[in-house]
Amino acid sequence: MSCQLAAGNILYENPLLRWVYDIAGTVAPCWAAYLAAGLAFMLLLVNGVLIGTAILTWAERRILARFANRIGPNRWGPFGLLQPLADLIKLLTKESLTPRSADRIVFNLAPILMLMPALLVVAVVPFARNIALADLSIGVLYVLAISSLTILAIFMAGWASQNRFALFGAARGVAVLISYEVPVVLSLLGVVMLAGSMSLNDIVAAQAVPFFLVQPLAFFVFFTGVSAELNRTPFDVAEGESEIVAGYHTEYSGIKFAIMQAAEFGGTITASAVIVSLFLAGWAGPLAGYLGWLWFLLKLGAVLFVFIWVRATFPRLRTDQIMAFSWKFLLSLALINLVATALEVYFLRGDSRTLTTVDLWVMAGINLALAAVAIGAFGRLNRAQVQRVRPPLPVLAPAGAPAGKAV
Amino acid sequence: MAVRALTGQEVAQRLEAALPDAVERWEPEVVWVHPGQISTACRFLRDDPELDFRFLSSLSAVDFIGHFDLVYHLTSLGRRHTAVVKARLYGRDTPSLPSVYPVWQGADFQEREVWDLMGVRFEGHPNLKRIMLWEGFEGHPLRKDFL
Amino acid sequence: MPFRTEPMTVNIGPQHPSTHGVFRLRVTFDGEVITEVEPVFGYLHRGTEKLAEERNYVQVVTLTDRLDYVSSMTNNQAYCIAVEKLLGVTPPLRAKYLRTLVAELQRIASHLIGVGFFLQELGTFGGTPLMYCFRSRERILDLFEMLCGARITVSYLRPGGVFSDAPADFWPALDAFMQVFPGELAELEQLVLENEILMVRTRGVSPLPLDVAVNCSVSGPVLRASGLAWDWRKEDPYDAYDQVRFEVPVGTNGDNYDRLWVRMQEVHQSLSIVRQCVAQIEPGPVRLDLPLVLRAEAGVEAYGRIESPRGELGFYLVSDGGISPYRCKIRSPSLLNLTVTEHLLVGWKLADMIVSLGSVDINMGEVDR
Amino acid sequence: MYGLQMVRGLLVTLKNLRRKPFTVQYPEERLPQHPRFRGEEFVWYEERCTGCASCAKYCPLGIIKIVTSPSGAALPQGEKYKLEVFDIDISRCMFCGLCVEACPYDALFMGSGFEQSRYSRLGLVIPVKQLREAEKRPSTWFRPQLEGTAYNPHQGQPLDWKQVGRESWRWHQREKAGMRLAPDSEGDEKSPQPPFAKGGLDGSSTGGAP
Repeated sequence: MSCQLAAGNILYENPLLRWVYDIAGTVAPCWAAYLAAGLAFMLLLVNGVLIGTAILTWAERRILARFANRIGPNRWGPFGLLQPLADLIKLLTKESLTPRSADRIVFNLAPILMLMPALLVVAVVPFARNIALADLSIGVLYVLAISSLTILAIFMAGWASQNRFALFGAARGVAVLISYEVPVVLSLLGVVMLAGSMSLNDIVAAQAVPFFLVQPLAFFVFFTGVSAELNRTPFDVAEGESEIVAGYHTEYSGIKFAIMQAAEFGGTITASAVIVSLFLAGWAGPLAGYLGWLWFLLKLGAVLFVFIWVRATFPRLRTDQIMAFSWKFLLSLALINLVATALEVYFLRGDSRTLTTVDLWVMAGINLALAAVAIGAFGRLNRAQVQRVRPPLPVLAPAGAPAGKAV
Repeated sequence: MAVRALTGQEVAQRLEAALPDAVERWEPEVVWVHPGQISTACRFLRDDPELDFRFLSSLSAVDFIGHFDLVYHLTSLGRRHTAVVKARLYGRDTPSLPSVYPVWQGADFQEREVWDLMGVRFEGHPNLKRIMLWEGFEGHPLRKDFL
Repeated sequence: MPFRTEPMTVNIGPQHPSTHGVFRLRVTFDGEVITEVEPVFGYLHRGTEKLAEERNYVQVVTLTDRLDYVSSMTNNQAYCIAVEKLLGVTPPLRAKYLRTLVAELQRIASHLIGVGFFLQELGTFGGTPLMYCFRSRERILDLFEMLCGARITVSYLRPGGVFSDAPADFWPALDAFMQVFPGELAELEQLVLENEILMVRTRGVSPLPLDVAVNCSVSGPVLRASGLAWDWRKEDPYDAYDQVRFEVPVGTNGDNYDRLWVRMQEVHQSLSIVRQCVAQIEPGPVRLDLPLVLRAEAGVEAYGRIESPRGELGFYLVSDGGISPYRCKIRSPSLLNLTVTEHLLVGWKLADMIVSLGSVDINMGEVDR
Repeated sequence: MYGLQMVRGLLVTLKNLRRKPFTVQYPEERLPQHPRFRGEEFVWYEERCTGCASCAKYCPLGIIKIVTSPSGAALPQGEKYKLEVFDIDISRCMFCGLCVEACPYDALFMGSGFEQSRYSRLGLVIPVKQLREAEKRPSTWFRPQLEGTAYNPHQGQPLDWKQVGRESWRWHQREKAGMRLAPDSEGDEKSPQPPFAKGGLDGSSTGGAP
């Protein structure tokens, strides 16, 4: 017995899934084979993200350490590669505490709810040509909707802990996340307009010119917004380890803490994957038919590196400054980008109803200039506060005497 | 330009002209002030344009068994001179004198410290409680009879 | 429509990542805005003043190491100057130069710690600037180990000089440090000093008016950041400070940025002083021939003060003719700089609170003594 | 402005990414120690020690315990007591080196170790037996005569008691002859510039550790 798939089906397009489907189809009914193929891919994805999380925790610590002139974890395994395993074992064997005054159900539910979005979003990300769990026609919307669920988890964690630092963290986290949803959504509208579709697969396919060139403002806004939503430096006020101890996960320990950390790093990976798909042309590259996954991973690594680099360099902003940055600066940029893109698409597309590569390059030129002007103009708003204060004092050098007179 | 240490005589004469009954006596480097008058004397020392002691460097107490000496090291940042003012308190049970907190807020923690460790009360200090030790600690450790 | 919120009291500390030791602030928040603040300390109280009454004059030097444990040299210096005033002796010239030199190295090390933790509190995770600061500080501590066999609790100074002359290989090592350090300092400044995020976080935040600062007995870089060039090294030169030339950096607004800026500039000036000391130092004895167990006349008292990295550090010693001080009062700049906590913090946000506290650069070892 | 300084900051960190780490892996790699390093495992030369207890009296913490025999009997000055106990409780030691400074006969030296961690505090008391038997690598802290010979305890050979004194072996001859050592009359020609405090016993008899 062999089951046949329709040509438009995602399973048909995806060689990996079709392979599972074909094998399962020989022994089971078609619906079961369909289910098996889907589950197999889900298993792969979930574990892939979790293993990626483990690798990211190691890589982040190593790279942060090297930025700070340290060595980083290097005791277990070659280059300390087994460190995540050691961390995991340590956290698993620790007692999983629930504070007495905490709201038990909400407290224990929060970590699970937190990990969910990170794993769900990855379903629509195309890793290589035709390799994605689902090619939703509303992919971008799905990503935005699911990733905002994190707000709920953060607030649940902070509220249920009955700890004031956690409450601070939760309140800050919610404020920041809600503020940044707006510019992030608006910035993606330009991308959607260019691609003419909300499906991530179509968006990747539409990127004859990577969209970070065509949409520099949107890329800037989205990247910044995503770092804020992920609570990454310089927007990590919800954790703010120097101020509110550990923010919303102050009271978490043991496996619950591990899940929280996994959710955080997993979220970073997923968000980077989305950035790669939306702005860096996803798996596209030379020999994309065979090496698409490699290109995807390389771009993913590059985005993650930038995240880590920024984290190693910048101090944290204050909550109100973060909100002001979102509402006064990023929102304006996103709106400018939206209007400009709409006009450009309208005029450049002409009668053919499609955008050619030349059109994209023209738009890239216009938008880069626009980005420079816009950032410059809005950057002036903060000028008074960031001006150089005064020149350094003169330093007197001794007249010609060599240092280190041996006496 | 080096800071000059005012002699006790200079300070005492200036102080006596304004507050006749404040000064007890003076030594080459020290002015002794009646403990009851310390707050008014210090206010004068701070506000007088020629003395101008707006900066309280240090406030300490010394336990001489028979009496406590309160020592105020004053500095004038504008006129660049220093002076030492002292007040002698007799009695070990409840020695007390007016607080100079209203004059210099810098006396806040130092007076609390003297109360905590020496057991000298400062009348008029808004928040006179123990600073280094916990409330309920018995005795004042820097006294010579504390073991 | 007025939005009613409920005040919330939070204990920041005694165990908190950014309180510079065991220090507690009882803070009442309205939302994230501070409405009341009360510092509570004493967790590190070791009774140094009482202990000093039980030890002879040289033994107290080891106690002073442990006051402000990130600048032991200047603590030693303040104490030794007080004892020398008490005894009426003056150390030899070479000892004075050595003291000035190590005090300035210590000032650099201490300011690096202050700046590094200040940046850490601003939230540079991974501690990158902090590690850069520690990297440079490590070189200074190596020099201290070469000088006196210890890195933190140095006990290098003695009443009447320093315990021993610098070893022969100290001078080339110091020279190597002076070659390397300016580059590292420039790198640090490039990383932080004009960073836009740092500026919006610190400029205009928690300004300290000069009159409040003076009235609250604030001293050191915090006072200078508020706009008064008051530096005991200039005003009452001790040791060899009358032989060297340097500028006193002064801030204008007394905000967090000014306090950071003043510290960074002081590091430059300290480097300059070290260079001048090395150029001027001459061979000679480094320690007076005093007996091991010192005695001052009965009834004598002395107040020795220096400009420590944190401000005016004074030792008020009273002698009763015995071998140990009858009373040893330590005027600690960290404690008195905390007097302005309320002026600094009320009306600012939780995040600013941590940063402002860091900009005052307290050291709990010195606050609690 | 405009985030340009932030870009400069990013370049600084990027530059440091390529640098060699400044930290070292402690048990495998070690930083060089300097000869004056004040460390654990005090070096004590019984041959030079008279049992005068200057070190015990001068210790700010009172952690040196000395029992001599006949304790109590007044010996002529300069005579050597027989030592029964010479224990150093390094669990409370703060390595200030004042005991070394106080020793008039150059019998006690700081050590150069720092790895004496133990599971119990009792294990941190160095008994006289261990002091006698330990390998003697004295620190040059407050011992200018060792510094004059450029001795490095971390590389050089363990030193014999005859090699470490300010007067070298001649002191031993005088000690044998029952003569008291004059504090700094002789043997100082080898020591370099800095004068050090007189190692007189005059004051320390009244100096007490609490």
